[in-house]
Amino acid sequence: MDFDFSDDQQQLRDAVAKWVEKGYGFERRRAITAAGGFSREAYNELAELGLAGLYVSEDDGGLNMGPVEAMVVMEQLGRGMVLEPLAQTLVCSGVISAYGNADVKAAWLPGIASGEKLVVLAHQERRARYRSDVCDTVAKVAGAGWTLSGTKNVVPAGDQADAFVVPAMANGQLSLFVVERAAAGVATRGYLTQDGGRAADVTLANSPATLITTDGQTALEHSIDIGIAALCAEAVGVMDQTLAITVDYMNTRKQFGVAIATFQALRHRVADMKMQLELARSMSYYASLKLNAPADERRRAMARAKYQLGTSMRFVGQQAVQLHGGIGVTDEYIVSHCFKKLTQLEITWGDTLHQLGEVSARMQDTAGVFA
Amino acid sequence: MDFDFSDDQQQLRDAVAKWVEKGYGFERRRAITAAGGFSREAYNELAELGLAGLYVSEDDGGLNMGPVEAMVVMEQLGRGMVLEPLAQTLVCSGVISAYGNADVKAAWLPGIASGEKLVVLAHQERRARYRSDVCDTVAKVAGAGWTLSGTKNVVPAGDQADAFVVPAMANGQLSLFVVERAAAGVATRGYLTQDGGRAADVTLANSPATLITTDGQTALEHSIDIGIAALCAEAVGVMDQTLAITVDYMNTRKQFGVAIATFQALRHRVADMKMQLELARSMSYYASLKLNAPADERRRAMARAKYQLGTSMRFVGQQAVQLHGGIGVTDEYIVSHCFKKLTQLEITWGDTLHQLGEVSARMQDTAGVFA
Amino acid sequence: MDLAFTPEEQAFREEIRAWVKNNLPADIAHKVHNALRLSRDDMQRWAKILGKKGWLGYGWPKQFGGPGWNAVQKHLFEEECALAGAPRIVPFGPVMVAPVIMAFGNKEQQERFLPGIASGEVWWSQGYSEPGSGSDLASVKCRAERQGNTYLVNGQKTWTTLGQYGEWIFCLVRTSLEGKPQTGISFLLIDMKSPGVTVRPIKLLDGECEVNEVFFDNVVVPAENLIGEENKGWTYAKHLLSHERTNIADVNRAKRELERLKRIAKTEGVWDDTRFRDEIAKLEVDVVALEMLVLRVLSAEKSGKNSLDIAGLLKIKGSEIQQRYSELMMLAAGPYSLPFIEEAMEAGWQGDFPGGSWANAPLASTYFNMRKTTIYGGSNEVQRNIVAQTVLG
Amino acid sequence: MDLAFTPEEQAFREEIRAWVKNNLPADIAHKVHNALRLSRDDMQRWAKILGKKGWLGYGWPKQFGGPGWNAVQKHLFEEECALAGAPRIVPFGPVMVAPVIMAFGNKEQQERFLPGIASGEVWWSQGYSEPGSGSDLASVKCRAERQGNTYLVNGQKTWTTLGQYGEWIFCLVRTSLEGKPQTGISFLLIDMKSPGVTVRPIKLLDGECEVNEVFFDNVVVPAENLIGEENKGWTYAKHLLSHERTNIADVNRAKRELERLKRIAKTEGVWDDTRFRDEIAKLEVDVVALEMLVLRVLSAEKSGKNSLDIAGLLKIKGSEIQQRYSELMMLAAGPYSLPFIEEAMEAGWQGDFPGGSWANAPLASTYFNMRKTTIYGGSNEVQRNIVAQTVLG
Repeated sequence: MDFDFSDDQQQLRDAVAKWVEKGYGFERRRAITAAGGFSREAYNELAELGLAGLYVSEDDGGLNMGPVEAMVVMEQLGRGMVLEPLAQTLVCSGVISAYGNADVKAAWLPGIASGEKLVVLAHQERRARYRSDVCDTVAKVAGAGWTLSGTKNVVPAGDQADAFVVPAMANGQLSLFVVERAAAGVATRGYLTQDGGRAADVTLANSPATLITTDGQTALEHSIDIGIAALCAEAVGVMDQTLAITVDYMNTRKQFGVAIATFQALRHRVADMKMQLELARSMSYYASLKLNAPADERRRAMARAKYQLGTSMRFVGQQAVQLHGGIGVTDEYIVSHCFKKLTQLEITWGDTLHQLGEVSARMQDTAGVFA
Repeated sequence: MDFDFSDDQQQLRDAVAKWVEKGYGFERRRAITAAGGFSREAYNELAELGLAGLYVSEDDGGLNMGPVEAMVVMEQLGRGMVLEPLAQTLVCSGVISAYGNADVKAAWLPGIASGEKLVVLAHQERRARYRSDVCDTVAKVAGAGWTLSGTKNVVPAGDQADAFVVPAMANGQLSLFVVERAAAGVATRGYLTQDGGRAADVTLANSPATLITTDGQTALEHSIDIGIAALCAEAVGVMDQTLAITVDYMNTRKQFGVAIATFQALRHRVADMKMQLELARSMSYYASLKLNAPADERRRAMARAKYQLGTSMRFVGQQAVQLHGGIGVTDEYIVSHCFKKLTQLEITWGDTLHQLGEVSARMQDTAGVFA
Repeated sequence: MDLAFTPEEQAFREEIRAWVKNNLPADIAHKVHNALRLSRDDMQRWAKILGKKGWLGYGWPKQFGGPGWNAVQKHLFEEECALAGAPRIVPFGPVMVAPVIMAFGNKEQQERFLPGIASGEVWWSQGYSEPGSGSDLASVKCRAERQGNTYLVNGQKTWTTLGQYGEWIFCLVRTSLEGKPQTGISFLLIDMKSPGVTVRPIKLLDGECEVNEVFFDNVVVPAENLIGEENKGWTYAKHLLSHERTNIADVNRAKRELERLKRIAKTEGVWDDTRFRDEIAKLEVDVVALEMLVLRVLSAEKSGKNSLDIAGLLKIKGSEIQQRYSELMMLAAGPYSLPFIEEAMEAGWQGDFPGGSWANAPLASTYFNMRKTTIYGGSNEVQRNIVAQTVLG
Repeated sequence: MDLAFTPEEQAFREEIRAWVKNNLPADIAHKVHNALRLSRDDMQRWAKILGKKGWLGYGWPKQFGGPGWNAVQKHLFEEECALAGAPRIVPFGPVMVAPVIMAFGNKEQQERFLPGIASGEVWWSQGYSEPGSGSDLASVKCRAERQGNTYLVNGQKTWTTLGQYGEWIFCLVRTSLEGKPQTGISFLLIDMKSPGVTVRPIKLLDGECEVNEVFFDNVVVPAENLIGEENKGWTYAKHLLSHERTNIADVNRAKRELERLKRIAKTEGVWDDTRFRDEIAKLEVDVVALEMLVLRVLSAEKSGKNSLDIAGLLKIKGSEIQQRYSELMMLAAGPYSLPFIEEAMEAGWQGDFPGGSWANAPLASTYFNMRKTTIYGGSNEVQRNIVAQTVLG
């Protein structure tokens, strides 16, 4: 039991932190949103740091790192509220590494690691809400391969990505495929998202696809769990930054002749924000450290972690705005962007009520970090 | 739309308030608890004020008053945390008046109104929790009458009452009966309750019973709703008193050289208590004013009211203790008794989660005070 | 004690309901029912319809051309308008400045300004807040120097709601630096077309421009535009703020939005989900409890017997409810609330919103926007200070 | 970074587990697992068993006869004891006064007092709080006047937990009225059998007597019982309070009680009720999050690298969790938590509790009792002050 970071991990953190601080300021972020919510240039800079290959083996040109390193990276990206979806890269490289055959790996992992290929998960369907086992997209055998037909919504950077990991029903069984954006029958319609990033609806009409695995339910749940662990770390970064901004503001802003940081009712609110942040950070550690556990244990842990993170994010985001007062609801000042980011993160991969249901369904007689 | 009290209602309130203040002080209450949690003498004093006949027609010796008068009375009894279960008298006289035939009314209502007969509802069964439609007590035809067999738990003043209103299954249908405590086969085992009052388990073994109605489900739900409306008013009285005691204490008690009423975090807590009290008072009005509405509308209103009251009681009770600090958890000081009373009231007639379920099940497209 | 409205009140309600049904433009109601963007024209169109009927100043006494309604009648009018999907009346003219002009303005001012307010012709704005003033309203810095028959105004106001449409603005200005901050404030009416007035919209977190900064650079204002006495403006402003206004709770809108939440929950498939439905049920109880609280205040106002000093509670609970229903609407749509497609918030947009339900387009934006409700109009923290003061002393 | 305990730590845990299993009396564990009343004998029996093994002072360094465990080992010991149903170690001797005697007592005092503490023979009490002192500990009034080789003690202590069983008491006493309140306080050990010491139990809201008032009426205390220097007692007391004690979170007990809550929920038929079950699920997340917070602190203590100044958070969250599980247990039983039958809280009671489940007998009492947890040990309001100070300055 040891929560200290290794020297390598600290170096990784420092490298990412430096890029965020020097390379991804509020103004650049604002410009990226104004230009559509995604910058391939910024994504390539992440790839140049090696981050796109974090979960890719060294043979395929990656760093072959684990969930703790991913956590370290995502927390720093959270601090900068980076719009480019590195978490999606972790999810897709993770799932291809774990479930793809040699051909699929060879076809995709080197390109992902280099940043040349951006691959994202396209799983959201209208009828599913947050359920991973509801899928109306259909896969049909076509010669030696497959074709897919269906619609996926709110796919991160969906009209910018090079390919999608797509769940579809093949012979009645949920399976996972790769579909290239340039493939026949693929249409995308992109839009901004509430956090200033980008997503798209992706329509597939008999689009050629490569099978990753027919054990799609297992693989999709695993994908989502990789996403949740990454999101937890990202959220801690956002919250850490949000609290720091709020503390600065409270020590500067005066009302009735004194800094608002002197009002006890507001001080207690800050204590509660700190509580939520530290509980969240604890559960982010927990999520990353459980990501390689057996599926049942992993699923239970991710649901618990996301429940805590969702609770924390909502409280920290709302209170940060409230403590800022009027300026907290302006577009000009950064805290409203923190709040919107936290809101979107809470909804991503299933909101807090959904996670509560997952926790409830998975309760056992005993409970604890190790049970 | 008018929430002013009539002169008669104000006189009634003043009479009860006077009795509580002069006749039912903290020391007398404590002595009653020490002696078992129920005083027939005190109950008779309530009857002398006419209160036992509040819902009884004038022909039967009662006051023939309505829910608003009951509310006025119960609120004052709440202020004194009176242990004797007048609410039970309201419930039983109300249900006998509404559903009993002339013989049943003549047999019981005059005695209830005079105080000579204390009749309480014996409905709680082990398998039922808060459901009114689960009943294992069985009624059998015996000559011209009926006999009942079964066990009822936590019956208020169950070993002190003269008779019980008892739900039982008669030919597969929930029906309501009167059973005298002195009847054959009736056994009681009494005990204190958490609020310092008294209850008992009541066992019936082929005990002779008089039928009130075979439409027992309707009558039992109505009984419970009479009880809820009375309880809401009682709870407002307790909370009003609890807040006043807390405010007094905060303006007296010093820490770090100043009255604790000066600390902003505690002041905001008091503001929140006031909020809960006023929401509760509003919903107590609502409950009493809806008690004579059609059954569906009445049931929906009572669930809403009890949900609000439960929420308010828990918050006010817990915070009153917290704001008192150490002295708040002693038996000696009154506030802990307020807290225990509020706790018991929250559980009585179904706790807050249960009421939430009732509200949820009864939601319609539109909602409001009149819908 | 009686919960039901009197037959007269009920008849009054029916009359309002019928009139609103016949006179509220359907396109406007559609926007309100779906939180779509309202234009200046939408708002003013409805104001003029009300003005023509004599109901824009629905709280005005008869002597100034108002209907002379009591508190209950005003409430019923507000409720029928809200439930039918009417836009909220922009309050700065008829609800805020008009009562001050009636109470403290002279006859000339009353004759000059009230007709344009009553008809909905003239758009008024409010100039109270300044940068840094926040909850500390008396810290007014915007300067008005008397120079003969005029005032020379220099300074800045901010958070001026819908100020981009404003034609006139009523301002608290500093006319004296002596004494306590409150004593040197005056109440001045300023024509926003005057040279030196600049309005800069502030973009809010939902992307909309609802509030503005208003700059005054050597703006010359005729002294006849001063309301009441110089340096007494604080008194007039307080008079305005202290009006017992149950409408602050906005419970009628909450009832309408609760209905909308249920519609959205059904469309999104969470109406039958125990967990989500419970959250709606809790909100339903909140709304009913708030409505009872409002009715209690109205009854007290009507009878004059038991005044209830609980405006702070109405503001706190009302704003929390607004935030909550907007939050639940967004959560009902879940991932389908995440697309931010500005044009989809215009009525009649022909695009296909992700997932197919254009009703989801404004949900997140509304949720974001509603964070303001616990901040403005005296933050909820200030309201709790006030409530605590009444309870604890 | 690694979540798993090391093989050595795991082996240590197994050793503790096996020993506790073999040595914890079953009758005591039964009481603890069901919140039945523990007698003085129960508590002391277990203390002596631990003492014999050398583990009563489980936090002590080897030089004073302790096991010399690190933070993780101490945690594992606490966890295994808690999960097995051991009573909490009464902390006043081994956890509270002993470290002060070790750090600031002289050799004679160490030799005289520590053995009786380590063995569990001598029952110690704490004399800090006074009537009216509350969170303001430095306001000590209990007077100790030096008279030759003795102190004459007059005054009162209160909230003395289990003081009715106490043989010795360590007290903060006022030895000087000069300077700041903190500067005139001394740390004195007093034999409770001394003439003039009176203990009066305080009945609490659950009917139990857990705390006491202790009166000192011209009590003569040998000066050799003074720890360290006169007027330096505040420093010693602070040393004691500032010890990073993760045990304050009581997360191990929370895990045991969460299991019990689930058992009760099953018996009472609410385990399969979505609404009630959700409340348990929320608590489960709370417990896991608190455990992770505790483990983070332990890891920081073990490595000495990143000290975590979050004792306040542990206290706040831990106490809220204790209150919540006791609340949910009571609510699970619902109406069957309402009978107050004192004798049913004794193990082996032969009566028939209403509804048939004697396990329900102590539920409401425990809920009532747990209200203390957010008040004592520095109220949660004081803890929030402290946390805010670290964050905001």
